[in-house]
Amino acid sequence: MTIGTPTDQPSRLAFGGLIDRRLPLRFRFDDLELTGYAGDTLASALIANDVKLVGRSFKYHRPRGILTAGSEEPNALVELRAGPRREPNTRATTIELYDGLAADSQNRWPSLRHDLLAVNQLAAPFLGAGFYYKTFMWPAAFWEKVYEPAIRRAAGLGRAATAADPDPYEKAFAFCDVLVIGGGPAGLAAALAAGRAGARVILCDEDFLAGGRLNAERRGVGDKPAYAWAAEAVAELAAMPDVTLMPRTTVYGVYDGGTYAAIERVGDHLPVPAPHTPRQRNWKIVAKRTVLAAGAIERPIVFGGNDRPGVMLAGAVRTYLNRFAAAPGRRAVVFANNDEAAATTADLAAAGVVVAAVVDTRRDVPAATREAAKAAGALLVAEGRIVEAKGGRRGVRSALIRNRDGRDMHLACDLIAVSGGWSPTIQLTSHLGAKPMWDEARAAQLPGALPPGMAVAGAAAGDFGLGSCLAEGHAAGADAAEALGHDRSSGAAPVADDEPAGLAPYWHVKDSAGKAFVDFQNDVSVSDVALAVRDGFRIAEHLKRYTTLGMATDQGKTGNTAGMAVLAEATARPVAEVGMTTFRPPYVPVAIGAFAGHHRGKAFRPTRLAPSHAWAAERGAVFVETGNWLRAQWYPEAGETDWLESVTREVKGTRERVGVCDVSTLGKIDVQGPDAGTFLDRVYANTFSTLPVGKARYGLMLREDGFVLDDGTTARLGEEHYFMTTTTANAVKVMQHLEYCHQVIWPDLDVQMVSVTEQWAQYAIAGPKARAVVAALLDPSQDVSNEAFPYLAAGPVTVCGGVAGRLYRLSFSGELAYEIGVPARYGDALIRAIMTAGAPHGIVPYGTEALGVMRIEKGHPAGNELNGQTTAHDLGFGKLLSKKKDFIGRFMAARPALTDPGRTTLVGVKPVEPGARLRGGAHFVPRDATVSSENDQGYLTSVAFSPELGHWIGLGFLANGPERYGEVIRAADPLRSADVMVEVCAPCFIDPEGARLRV
Amino acid sequence: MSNITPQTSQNDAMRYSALSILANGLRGNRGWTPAWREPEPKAEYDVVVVGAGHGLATAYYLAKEYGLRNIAVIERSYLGSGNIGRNTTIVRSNYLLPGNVPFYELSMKLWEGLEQDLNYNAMVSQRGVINLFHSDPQRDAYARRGNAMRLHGIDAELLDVEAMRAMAPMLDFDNARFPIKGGLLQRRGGTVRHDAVVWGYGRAADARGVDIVQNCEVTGITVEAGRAVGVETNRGPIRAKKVALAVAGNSSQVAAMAGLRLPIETHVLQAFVTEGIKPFLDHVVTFGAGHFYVSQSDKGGLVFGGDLDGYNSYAQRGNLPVVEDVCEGGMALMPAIGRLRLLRSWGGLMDMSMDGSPIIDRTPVQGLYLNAGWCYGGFKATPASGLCFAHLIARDEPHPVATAYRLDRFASGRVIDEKGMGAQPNLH
Amino acid sequence: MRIRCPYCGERGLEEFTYRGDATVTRPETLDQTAEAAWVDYVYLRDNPAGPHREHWYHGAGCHAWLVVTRDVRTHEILGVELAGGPA
Amino acid sequence: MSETLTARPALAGIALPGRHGTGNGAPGVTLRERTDLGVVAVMARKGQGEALRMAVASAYRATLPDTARYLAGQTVGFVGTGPGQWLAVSASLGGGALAVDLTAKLAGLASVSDQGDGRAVIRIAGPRARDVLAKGLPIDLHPSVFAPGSAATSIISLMGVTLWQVDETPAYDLVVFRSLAVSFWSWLTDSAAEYGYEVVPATN
Ligand SMILES: Cc1cc2nc3c(=O)[nH]c(=O)nc-3n(C[C@H](O)[C@H](O)[C@H](O)COP(=O)(O)OP(=O)(O)OC[C@H]3O[C@@H](n4cnc5c(N)ncnc54)[C@H](O)[C@@H]3O)c2cc1C
Ligand SMILES: NC(=O)c1ccc[n+]([C@@H]2O[C@H](COP(=O)([O-])OP(=O)(O)OC[C@H]3O[C@@H](n4cnc5c(N)ncnc54)[C@H](O)[C@@H]3O)[C@@H](O)[C@H]2O)c1
Ligand SMILES: Cc1cc2nc3c(=O)[nH]c(=O)nc-3n(C[C@H](O)[C@H](O)[C@H](O)COP(=O)(O)O)c2cc1C
Ligand SMILES: [Zn+2]
Repeated sequence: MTIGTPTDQPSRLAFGGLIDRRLPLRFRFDDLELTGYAGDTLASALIANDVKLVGRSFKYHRPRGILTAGSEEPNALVELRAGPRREPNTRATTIELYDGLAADSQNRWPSLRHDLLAVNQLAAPFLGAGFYYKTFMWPAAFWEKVYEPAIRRAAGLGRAATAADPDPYEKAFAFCDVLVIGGGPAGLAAALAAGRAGARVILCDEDFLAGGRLNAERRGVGDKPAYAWAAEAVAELAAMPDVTLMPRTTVYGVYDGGTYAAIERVGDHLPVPAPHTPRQRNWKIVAKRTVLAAGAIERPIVFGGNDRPGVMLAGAVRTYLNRFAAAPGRRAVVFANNDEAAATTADLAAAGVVVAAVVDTRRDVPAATREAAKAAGALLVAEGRIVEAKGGRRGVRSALIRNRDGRDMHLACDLIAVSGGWSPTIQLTSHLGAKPMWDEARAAQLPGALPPGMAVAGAAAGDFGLGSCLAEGHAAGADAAEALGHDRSSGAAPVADDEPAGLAPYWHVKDSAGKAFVDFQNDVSVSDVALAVRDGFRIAEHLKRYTTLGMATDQGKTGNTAGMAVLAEATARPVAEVGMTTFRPPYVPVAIGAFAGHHRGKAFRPTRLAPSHAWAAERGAVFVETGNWLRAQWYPEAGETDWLESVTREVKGTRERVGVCDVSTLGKIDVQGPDAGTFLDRVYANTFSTLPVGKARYGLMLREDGFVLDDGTTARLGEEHYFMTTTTANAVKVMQHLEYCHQVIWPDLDVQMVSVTEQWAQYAIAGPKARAVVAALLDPSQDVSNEAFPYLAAGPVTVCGGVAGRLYRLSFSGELAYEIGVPARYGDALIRAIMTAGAPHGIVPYGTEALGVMRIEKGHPAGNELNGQTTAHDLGFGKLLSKKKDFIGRFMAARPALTDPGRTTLVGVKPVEPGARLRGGAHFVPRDATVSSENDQGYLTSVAFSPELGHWIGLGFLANGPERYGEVIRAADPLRSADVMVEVCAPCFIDPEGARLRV
Repeated sequence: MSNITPQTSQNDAMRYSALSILANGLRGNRGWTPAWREPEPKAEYDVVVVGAGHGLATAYYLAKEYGLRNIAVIERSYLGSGNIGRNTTIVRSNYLLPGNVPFYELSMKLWEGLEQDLNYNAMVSQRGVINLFHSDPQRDAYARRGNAMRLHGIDAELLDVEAMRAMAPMLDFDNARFPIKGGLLQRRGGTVRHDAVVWGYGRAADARGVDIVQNCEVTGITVEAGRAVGVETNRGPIRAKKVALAVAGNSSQVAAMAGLRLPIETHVLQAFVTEGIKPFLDHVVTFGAGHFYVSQSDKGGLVFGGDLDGYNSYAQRGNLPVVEDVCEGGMALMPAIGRLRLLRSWGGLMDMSMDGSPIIDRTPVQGLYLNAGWCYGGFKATPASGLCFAHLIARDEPHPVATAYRLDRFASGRVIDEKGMGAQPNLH
Repeated sequence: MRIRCPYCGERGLEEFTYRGDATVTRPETLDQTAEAAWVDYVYLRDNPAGPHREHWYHGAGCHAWLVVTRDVRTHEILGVELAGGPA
Repeated sequence: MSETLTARPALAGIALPGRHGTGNGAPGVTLRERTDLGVVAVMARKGQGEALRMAVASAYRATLPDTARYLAGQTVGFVGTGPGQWLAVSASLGGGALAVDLTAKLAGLASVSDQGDGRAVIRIAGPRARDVLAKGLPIDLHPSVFAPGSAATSIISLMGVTLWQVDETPAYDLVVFRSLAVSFWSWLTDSAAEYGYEVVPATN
């Protein structure tokens, strides 16, 4: 093969590879306009175009090239796309090329080639591990103002977008018998075996092309080229009805109960996602069995200048040559401690790349390597090492090689293909907490205890031969299917030879010249490890944190093993004893948008719409979020400019004539059964079993610790039927609490309960004209006179021509008031009917603000007062606590601390200056005392402008409150510089006798 | 504590400074010595502090402020392996209730002088902590809190939505399900580099003669005649005149060794970091309509977290529902982070107390002291917790700012329940 | 985490709400002598590091309160029953 | 007032009939609001399980399922929603009629509570119905585990749902809370758009 026929892709091989030369794709990298082919990644296309410098490192801004061909890439990170779609830190090695792709280099200024911060390299001796912990302490104020901003600007790699991500994301669930993670030889064999046995199989591979190393090596399976066998296996799997192939899908996390998280890149290979499809889909896969066949990640040998562009992992070199038909160099040196050297040399030579030398760290270089070197015309350096990769910004220009006698030779080259062996991809085996185990023979961490249901096969299990990967994968797939009750009729395992995989551990070249990097992205060098050890950071986890080894976007996939080995050496311990830092999800970084899925923007949380919503929207109501509900806050009328104006009008209209408010959002619970009364007696502090049918009563619920949980009115609709209401905010909590009380504490009670919040559209009709309006709505011959239907009456009615509804004579506003309920489907019609019936009486609709004003005027506690910190005593409800029966919270509520008269209790306040405005959250301080914590005697919870009184009023909690009516105190509000002198009074401001309710 | 002044570490040779870095750098960085020793545990100490989080600060102040000399900190794993090394680094004193406010403010003040005190750059970054509110009642609740702070002489500002927009333009002001209406800002709040706090206290305590014993697990508490006289460990017994527990997440387990039952459950809290990016967010921001809070680390990652997983756990890892919930909050707050990638997630064991507030107290066993129940908020407390616990141990009476953190408050009902959730630890 | 609800079958964590220790029982007496028992019930927990009997609510499913036995070190579920016993 | 109130479907003005989403050929699913169904919660009284079962059998020729299943009767079907709890559903007894009927026939044996207005029912049918639901429903709908008659109560996109499979099309009836119907619809149509969907006018 020859390099470089198409002039625009000088390093593209003329033949071969799994790219489609008929489909050229244009793309841009910085200021270079380039062409690649379908089937390329950005990395392979850059290689084909001879682009070597692709990024800058984190700390020293050193020039970096492409190291790998997979998601483990630490160096070749780019900003992909632009504007709100800009994706920083995207690995060029995983970006599927598409027409029009645009990528920019990052972490450099002003340009990739001329990066001024590269001067950091000069200061490297002073910027070693943990240097910032030792300095920048003086003067103290300089940290935020000077040092920190400088450090932050220099660090941080790419730039995030600044506008909302325009692409959609989805979440999805999947279930299977056998989940196969990885579609290399082991995974394909596993999926085939399980699928043929009839199991439901999901096969995920993060690559867009299944096959793993089969696509990267010139090998065979059976009588076919390996890549062709892979394609056939995929075709066979695709034809099985219960097998799901998920390409472009990385399994990134293992969670409890056989739950696997996987990210599918649905539209990332397109300029923008197709219409109606997400950019990415975040899968939760529940699997009965799992076969982890994630392969292995090659690791470099650490030597001087090993981070220069042009130093590439040998396996990646073969991937670029064989799969992408792109030559990463013209003149190569191969450097390895294992048998990979042979195939790498042979593949390079076959592609027309000159192999200047094969440097093998081992004393006994096996025949295969010798022969490959010989065939390639390469110098073989046994027991040799590369002491330094020399070169410049644009990459390696030569290798300084030292042989076993210490003699140096300088060989020109633009590519160093390096292999330090392989680390099985075992991250997922550790996500539930198991520690990996060091295997001396393979010089690698192998899986320790496995997550329940998981088996590991192929290179991930430390079996590096192709033949055994296939066999093991097949067996794992068949075993999994069999364990789930399928018969083992999986056919024969595919066969192939095991390639030689001999290795002698060799981690770093001790006599390296120049900086030798262990962690490329975070610029952690061997000398940093040494310094950390000197500073006392000898435990693996300490080394990691002190040097940031393995903390970069690649999480140490290529560097960690060598890092641990270097640490072991520096502390004279075996690698096994040093151990390994903890693997944590996600296996590859995952877009935050994908975790959010549909739940963003307005869909962040579902919105609950009240029955009158459409009508209120038509009227131009202003809505407010109350929990997940959207409620009308007020209904502005033409000419009104200020919310207070609208609200005041609504309150006045209600108090003077009549108003209507949608109160359907209150929690409503049907409590039924022979023991319903007994049950309510136990969950409410006051008594309900004595409530007559056709009546309602205010009820107070405590938590078992004696503090107030919730309040509401409960009506008795029948001997065995109560209708409970809760506050809007606590509806779900109360339902859960009741079910707990019933099922756990008193299972012997014959009581049933169900939420009917949604069933009933309920409107409060309040004001002196309320009766007339209600009477007009009810079908004839239903008497709503005060005598027939007095305050707190409750019962069924028929409304507007036969609709079965309910009527309650309840009042939150303090006026003559009713709540009328109809089945929710009639809610829209009923509000319109109420408006029509009320028109002659001047009815006004009122929203939550006016509702709030009126309840404050009446001194009714609501959310701000029922804040979970208050007791019945604080609210003035001490009398409600029944002494005759046990109820939830009774015992603990009686503790002295909860009834201490010194506690703050509910009071009303009004400003001494009638024009003064009150603000919630002010604290009460005695009139002439200094505003300080020693004098803090309580706080203002709720405030309102009372149209009837013509001034602001407030509710609050004040120490010894009831004894202090008439006293003037300060509502101190230093936060808003708005102290107000207020007079303490009873919390009920209007009609304290309740005369209006009872008319 | 007013008399905390910068103090030269005993080990002057190893004083850290720009100069020492320069000098060492020129000499090939060969002159550095370990930040702390690795001593074998002695047979007996005056005080054995168990747990190397708050325990390190406790030992440091015992030595520095209370003049004790014969102290060990016993840690079952590596220094900083507990929550002190896995939290989201937020420090603030924007508390509401009188039991808490002065304590956390003392801590804030100690942070402000910490680096000079310890001669260690812990990157105390007072970049401002903002709690967003999204409704009028929430605004009132924050106003109540802000005023409580101001009454205690603590800085607090109530920002309206325009001020918020100016400070943090990347937040969603235009298409939010729960619109941002403003925020409570404490400018002195911010972040402190978690690991540096461990190492700084460790180094400074060591310099004052404290023995720091790593990889040493306490397996029993020796009680003789109703008095704690030492601990059993996997490296043998250690006698002690006083035993002090600061073993967050394991408090129930270790206290049970002395027959005690605590008002505590152990829960998991997860945290997350994204890939590094250029400066994006200058403050610490807490979303008020969901569980999400975030800051940007000096390395560039957005460090964020949210709610507890919600079930008892000693597994130090969590599950997906919370990851999703937190990221939903993140997207709701900052829709530009959709394409930023979550790099790593982890968990810590939260010592969740029944009212969400800590315990620093003597126990019914004489000579046994307890520091526990820090929930998800004890990192910011590290200096004050150490100081107050040291005070309690040395003087046998509570430090004046920590008098509310008593064990008997649960029985009496004088709970310190900032959230009003009652005796339900996973809701605090 | 997946909990096998006796009624609904195996379901994911997102359907459940946690409450806590299921071994505590509500004292039957309101007598002042029972104070310690009440404090125990409301506030004190064994908080074991191992198998834990605990209450979960299948709020997004059948609304049953469950007693789940779970190893809190590994999250392995050892057993699930309806708290109220068979209906 | 004597003019009767007109019922408003939960998705009035929201579910717009027609072909939406990807493509214009045969839709991946069809969606339809079912406004014809009576839906009533039935909860057994303590110790009355057997008697209730018999009463249901004689009144409705229906069997009360012990598990989460939908079992059709002559005019009324029952869906198991929890221990001792069912939703009775009926296409012929709409409005409040079903609740009235059940209350009368099951007196003393069960507590009955109308839910017909509290819920919106949506029928999803078509070859991609499973794929659409997989985007939110954490339940395995593979035909080997979930078949016609299978039912479940679960959560979709943070919203509670009870569903059962109607036939092998496959078609499913989804019962959601009325106040959430619009949010649910937004999730549903977002999820279905990829496969193309057709909204069929509400049945009544
Ligand atoms: C994800 C996360 C985010 C957080 N975010 C914040 C935040 O932003 N701000 C904030 O203020 N707080 C935060 N916190 C809380 C804070 O980290 C903790 O409250 C605080 O660190 C607790 O300190 P500690 O010393 O009590 O515990 P730890 O630091 O956990 O120390 C306890 C030590 O005791 C050791 N130990 C336990 N048992 C034994 C034994 N038997 N023998 C010997 N040693 C033992 C442990 O190994 C551990 O090292 C967060 C916590 C987490 C997990
Ligand atoms: N000679 C040697 O020393 C040596 C060493 C290692 C590997 N190999 C060769 O490599 C091959 C190993 O086969 P294999 O099947 O074990 O591995 P493989 O590397 O061929 O395939 C692994 C596949 O898993 C995918 N993957 C990894 N993590 C994933 C995740 N979390 N989610 C989804 N997909 C993921 C990868 O994209 C890849 O396609 C064999 O051909 C073997 O001969 C040889
Ligand atoms: C404030 C903070 C920032 C972190 N930043 C990173 C980071 O940039 N990269 C990384 O890999 N981990 C980061 N981590 C997570 C740690 O790697 C580690 O997961 C965490 O300290 C818990 O320890 P463990 O995972 O070893 O149990 C960070 C942790 C914290 C507390
Ligand atoms: Zn269930």
